[in-house]
Amino acid sequence: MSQTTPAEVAQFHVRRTPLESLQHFLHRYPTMVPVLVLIVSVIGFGLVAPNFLSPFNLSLILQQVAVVGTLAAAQSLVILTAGIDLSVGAVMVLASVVMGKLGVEMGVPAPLAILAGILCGLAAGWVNGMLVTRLRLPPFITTLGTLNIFIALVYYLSDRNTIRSQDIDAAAPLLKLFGNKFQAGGFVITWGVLLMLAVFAVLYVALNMTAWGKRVYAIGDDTEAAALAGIQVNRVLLSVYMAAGLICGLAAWSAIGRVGSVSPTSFAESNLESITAVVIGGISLFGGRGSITGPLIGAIIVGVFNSGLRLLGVDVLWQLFATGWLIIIAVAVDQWIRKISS
Amino acid sequence: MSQTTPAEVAQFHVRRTPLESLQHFLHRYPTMVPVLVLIVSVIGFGLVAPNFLSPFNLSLILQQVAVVGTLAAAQSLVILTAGIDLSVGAVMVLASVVMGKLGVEMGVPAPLAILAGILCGLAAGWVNGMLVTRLRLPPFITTLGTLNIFIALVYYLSDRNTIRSQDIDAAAPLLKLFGNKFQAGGFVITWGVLLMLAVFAVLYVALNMTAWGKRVYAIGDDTEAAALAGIQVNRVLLSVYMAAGLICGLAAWSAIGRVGSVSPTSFAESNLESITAVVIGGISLFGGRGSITGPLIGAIIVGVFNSGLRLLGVDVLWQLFATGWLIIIAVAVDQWIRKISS
Amino acid sequence: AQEPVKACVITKTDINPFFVKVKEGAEAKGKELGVQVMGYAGKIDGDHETQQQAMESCIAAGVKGILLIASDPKAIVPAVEQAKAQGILVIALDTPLEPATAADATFATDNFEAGRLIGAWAKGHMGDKAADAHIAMLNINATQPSVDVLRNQGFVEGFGMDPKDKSKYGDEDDKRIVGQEYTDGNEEGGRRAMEAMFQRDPSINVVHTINEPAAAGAYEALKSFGKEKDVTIVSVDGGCPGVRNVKEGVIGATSQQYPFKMAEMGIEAIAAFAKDGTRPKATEGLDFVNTGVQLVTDQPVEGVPSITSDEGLKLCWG
Amino acid sequence: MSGYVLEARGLTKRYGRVTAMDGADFDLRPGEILAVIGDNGAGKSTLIKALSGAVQPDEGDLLLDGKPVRFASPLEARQAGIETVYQTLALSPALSISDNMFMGRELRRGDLLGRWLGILDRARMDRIAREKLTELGLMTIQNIGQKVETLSGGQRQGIAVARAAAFGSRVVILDEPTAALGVKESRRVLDLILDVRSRGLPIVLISHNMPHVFEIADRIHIHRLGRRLCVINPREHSMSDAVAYMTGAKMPEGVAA
Amino acid sequence: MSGYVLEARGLTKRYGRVTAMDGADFDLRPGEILAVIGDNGAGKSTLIKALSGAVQPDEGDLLLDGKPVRFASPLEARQAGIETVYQTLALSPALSISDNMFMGRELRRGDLLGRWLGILDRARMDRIAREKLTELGLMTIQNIGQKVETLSGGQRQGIAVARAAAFGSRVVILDEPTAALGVKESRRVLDLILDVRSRGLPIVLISHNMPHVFEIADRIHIHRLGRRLCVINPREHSMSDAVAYMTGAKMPEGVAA
Ligand SMILES: Nc1ncnc2c1ncn2[C@@H]1O[C@H](COP(=O)(O)OP(=O)(O)OP(=O)(O)O)[C@@H](O)[C@H]1O
Ligand SMILES: Nc1ncnc2c1ncn2[C@@H]1O[C@H](COP(=O)(O)OP(=O)(O)OP(=O)(O)O)[C@@H](O)[C@H]1O
Ligand SMILES: [Mg+2]
Ligand SMILES: [Mg+2]
Repeated sequence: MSQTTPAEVAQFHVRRTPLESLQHFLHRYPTMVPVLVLIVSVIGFGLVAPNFLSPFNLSLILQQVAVVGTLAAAQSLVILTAGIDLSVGAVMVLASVVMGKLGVEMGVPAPLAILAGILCGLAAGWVNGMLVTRLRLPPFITTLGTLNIFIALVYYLSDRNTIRSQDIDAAAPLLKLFGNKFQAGGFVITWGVLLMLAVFAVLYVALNMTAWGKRVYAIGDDTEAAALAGIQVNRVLLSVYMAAGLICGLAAWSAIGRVGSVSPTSFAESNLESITAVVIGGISLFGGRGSITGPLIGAIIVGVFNSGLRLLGVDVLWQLFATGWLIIIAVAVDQWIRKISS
Repeated sequence: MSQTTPAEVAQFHVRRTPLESLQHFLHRYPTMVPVLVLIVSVIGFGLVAPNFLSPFNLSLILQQVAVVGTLAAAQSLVILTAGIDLSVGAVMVLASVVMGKLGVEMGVPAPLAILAGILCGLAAGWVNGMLVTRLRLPPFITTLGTLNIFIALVYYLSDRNTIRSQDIDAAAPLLKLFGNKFQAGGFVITWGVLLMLAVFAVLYVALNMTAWGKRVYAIGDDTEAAALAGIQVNRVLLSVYMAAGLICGLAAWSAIGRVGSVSPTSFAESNLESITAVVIGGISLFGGRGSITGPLIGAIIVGVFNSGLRLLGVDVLWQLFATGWLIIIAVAVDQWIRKISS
Repeated sequence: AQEPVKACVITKTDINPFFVKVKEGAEAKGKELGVQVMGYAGKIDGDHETQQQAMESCIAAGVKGILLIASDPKAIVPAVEQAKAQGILVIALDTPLEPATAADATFATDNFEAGRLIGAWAKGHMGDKAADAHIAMLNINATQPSVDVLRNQGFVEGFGMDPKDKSKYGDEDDKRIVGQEYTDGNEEGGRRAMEAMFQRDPSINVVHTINEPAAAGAYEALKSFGKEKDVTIVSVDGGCPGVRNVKEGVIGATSQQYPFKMAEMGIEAIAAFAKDGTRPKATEGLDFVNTGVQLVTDQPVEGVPSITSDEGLKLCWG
Repeated sequence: MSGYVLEARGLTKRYGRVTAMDGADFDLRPGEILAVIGDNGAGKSTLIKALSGAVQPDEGDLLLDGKPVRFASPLEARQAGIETVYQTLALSPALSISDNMFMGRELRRGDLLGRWLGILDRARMDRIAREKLTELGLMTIQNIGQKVETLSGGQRQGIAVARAAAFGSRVVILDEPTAALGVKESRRVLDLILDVRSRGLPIVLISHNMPHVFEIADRIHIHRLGRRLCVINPREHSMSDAVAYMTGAKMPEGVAA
Repeated sequence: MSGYVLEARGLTKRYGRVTAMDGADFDLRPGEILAVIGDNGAGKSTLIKALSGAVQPDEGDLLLDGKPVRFASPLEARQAGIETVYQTLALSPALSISDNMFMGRELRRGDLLGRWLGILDRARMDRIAREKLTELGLMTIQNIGQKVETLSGGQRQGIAVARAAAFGSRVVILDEPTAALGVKESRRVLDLILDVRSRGLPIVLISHNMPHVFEIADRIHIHRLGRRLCVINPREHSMSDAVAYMTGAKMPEGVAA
């Protein structure tokens, strides 16, 4: 009744500066924010960093981003339900250690070893989900706890030993499947990159076109309302944590391909990196808001920054500095866009 | 009108198992939960770990806990406003590096150097607070960003060098003030322990007996309602982050006393440890609920576990494992107690 | 060919002074020889992924050679091979890769020897009392990197105990070893670990520490117990603060390593390689180029070669 | 057979020291409009939550068509055909109107995509949602894809009522459905309630609005101090009687039916 | 001097594509009860938020006692003596009743502890809070230290109204204060409003309850499509007139004052 002034009319009598026009455009298409940040940073680094725009380097960025990007997909699911999963990195390393232990050290056939690793990810997700839904522990605390537990298991199972690339090649080369590459016009794409894209594509369909997706958003938005509206909150939440665990299991397979070996010390920082990708991608930490395409772009943005700064030969100190500001600025831009509606 | 059945009456016609009685007791006095966990774990370790109950060991636990406990006080303030501060550890290290750099390397009089370090903590808190209130960035993201920035500054200022204990003794022994100890009937107490207790005492008064404290709770509880009720949310929030920064500055002074030197690499894990202490202490991560006495007890509980497990000679792996379960169980107990009211 | 020769130096972290000195040494030598040096580091100890990314960026930047202190000497091998396939000279510094032949050359401190030296010194220093020594082993962290294992096992052997499986510690059954603790290689961790050790056995009289910051922390703990006079601390590194601690009696003896030299040799090798393709050769009897290690102590022990702290101070870094 | 659609005996619910329900009885006849009135804090909302599965009573029994039931969640009550509009509405602000209407009972496409992958039939859901809202006449909304958070309080209430009316098959429960509504909208909701009754469905209506209650209720359940005080016939008692019973100023003569 | 206590001219507020206020005027005379009525979504709450500093209008002016003002926050409006009960109540659930009553204007102790350290005078705050609530007669609460989250919707409303009535010095604004209240409590709130007026304070009352509005309002501001349609005198127009204007079924003859 009060929407008698549609935007079309409003645009005639409200003068806008170009900046305001941009703000309104982005407000209407919020998923374009990370895309824009990505474009600006690629162009920026292209101008100043030598070799940055070479197909080789660009495909390298995608390869470098593949594992953390896949983890960011898992993290996004949990964050959409207003949770947070501090354990994604630990679950991934645990799953990859299981794959290596079984497939290389114990001589289990590779497909079985991989399956066991992925199931291990699923089981870890199940544990997180049960703690969150049955004991009603806040996800932050639950996963802070299981993070410690899963790392302990990694140490226990791996005996702190890396399984060497050559040994994997000899015993179970299938573990390195996602490290395989193919050429596409100067670009070198690994299967791990395709896995990441596939995971995001599946999540896109599941979140936007199925009842499950609607329920995930509804729970993140207002859990109590969702429960009163007849959604089985606990079941959906459990499925979300299990899906996240499953994706971590897939990421583990991809990580073996990426690193070439099974390394219990790799990806120690990947948990914070996945969160960074998600927030730069415009998904709200309060749940229920944001598109799943965002974290994919967010992960690539982080990759672009790291690569660009490295090519510029900037000291690690300033890389840290830049990452800090990137996080703050990306989210500040997001807030600035939302401003017109508050 | 409907409270026509006060608890006194209810207790006559409702039979309770001892467990239910305990649940009701703790529900009425929720601050007793961490105290109970503490008592149980002290008794438990006392039974199995040799020397655990010696005054020497008990005072050692307090000494070990003093720095993280002080940080937990800062963290609690922020968490009470429904925020989180991932940068407390980095701010503390930054402040201690400033103290050392000025007081030892540049020959500034010790009191001035210490003041500068504390002001540096305050300034870091101000930066966090401004980003949270002016740019309206979620605290998690803000402090994830500034965490990187502050660490970069630590690298920059310290040049990655430790300042030695002997050099401090020569140039500015005041920096090590909080490492001094005194005896009290077999117990050895450092000034750092007293500082921690003093910080908690001041916060107790400020949070429970002043308008500022009421406002902190109100904002954490429901920010929008607090704003509509006329609270200057931004001003209070800024003051909270600044107070947290100030406490980190004090913790920095205490840390120099504890470690004996100014070490840019120490306390890397102290941020997660402070959060662990806060949640074990029963402060809700959603803000507005919990008593400031909790995190003090929470920090001591973690210290008791670490000390007890070490005395038992358990592998670090199992210490991680135990810490994980401790977090989950402590918060699960908390939830179980709250259960009767939902 | 007007492009300057480019080289990368990749270290474990950017906070440990040892790694910083490697980088500075490389940069200084690079300036001298006209090699442009770019420095990278992992974010925390054990951060393999960032190192792998740095390797790739170095390839993308078209460098001639890479100096690498590997966080995970096994896991980095595929990335090293990728670089070698692009005609890049890869030199492992400080930590040999596994297998060591994966790198074109290795310039390293012999960490086992470093450990052995301080072990032998401690044994000699104690004399007869060595038979009933109470030894605390303060290591780095639960991931047990190879440097940590080598120094630990070297110490064990040097002290005349049986290290059993040399690829890990904690499997020794010599009663003189009270236990193993982790320090994270910093002062706070050193103090905490020492406090725990002391409670397990208040008669500890020898402390092996992974590095000098951990040693300084352990000393603080002992001082607070009033035991600093009764206990001998040994360590590895040879940084200037550590050597000064030797001079002042905080640390009994430390094995000094030479990051500057390591880095300079590395850059020299890359410059030579860029000029005419010559590759460096390993030290006789070792599968790596030993950059040397010397024991620094002011209480020399017969049969264990050492230099004084004053000499050490002239050679120290950081 | 008791002849009641929904029946409750001796429901009790305690919250720590507060007893929100204290042996409350309740019954609903087929096809009737039963109003529930009572003071603030009398426990009406708690009673309704117990009937609709949102709260599990500590004691007491629930009977649906004479058979004992137990609802562990709102979903179970809904599956039994009991549809509820809560005082808090239970809408998800960031989702669209149509998404909210079909929350928890989304329609899938009839083809393989729908059957195998669970792909939703958005077009059909949008169409039905628009029909239902237009039918209700409550809507001044052009865009069914609009987010609920952009609607006014009254508009939101309209969505919630429309949802319950559209999907209720056994009982429809409304907790103060007109509290936030304007005159015209309130009128439409009352008409809608009568409309639902004419379809043979019984309705439970909680309201503080006496004129509304006396206009449409067949029976009035008066709640006081956590339990049912009496049930009166609006044609035999005046509004002021009802208010006097509610507030305890007067005691009803007859015993509760 | 316009003779108005509070005046607004051409207030406009846009939310993205939605225009919630579209050149709204408003005025309030000293000592009067002004009712604001209008359809759901007409923009009443937005108007009230603009008057009380909770929303900053995009365009338009605000005058207090004839002088232009601008409220950047609810606090500034409160400091100017404008006290508001919002539809959402603005209470902090985890704090006690007394804490909520004094939120943002806590009383300090008179002694040194109070003056130097800002220590609160809890006893005095509790006493005053209890007085105010008893005065209001709304309270069935024994314990002033009870947390607000344990109160029923109606009880909470009572607290919010009592707070505004106790502290308002220039204008009291009430957004649907009786929506969630029972008959008895509604009656008390209406009495309270009359009581406040008798103290000389003007009141703005937003309500959908026509009988209440016609009973106590001195003038009725009718809001439609984001702006003031007209102001009518309840003694010169019938309820059905007012409803017809509100809904657009009929246009008022006279021009708005
Ligand atoms: N979750 C809860 N925790 C504690 N007490 C509660 C809770 N829910 C309700 N109560 C208490 O139970 C009593 C009944 O509340 P209820 O909401 O059922 O009343 P009501 O009759 O619906 O009131 P109103 O008309 O104001 O909505 C109140 O005193 C309230 O304080
Ligand atoms: N924060 C907001 N964002 C977007 N639209 C809003 C916002 N707040 C209000 N609106 C829109 O502004 C219009 C006016 O809303 P407002 O709440 O002022 O109406 P109202 O007259 O108070 O209605 P009711 O009687 O139902 O409370 C509505 O169409 C609403 O959808
Ligand atoms: Mg109610
Ligand atoms: Mg409104």
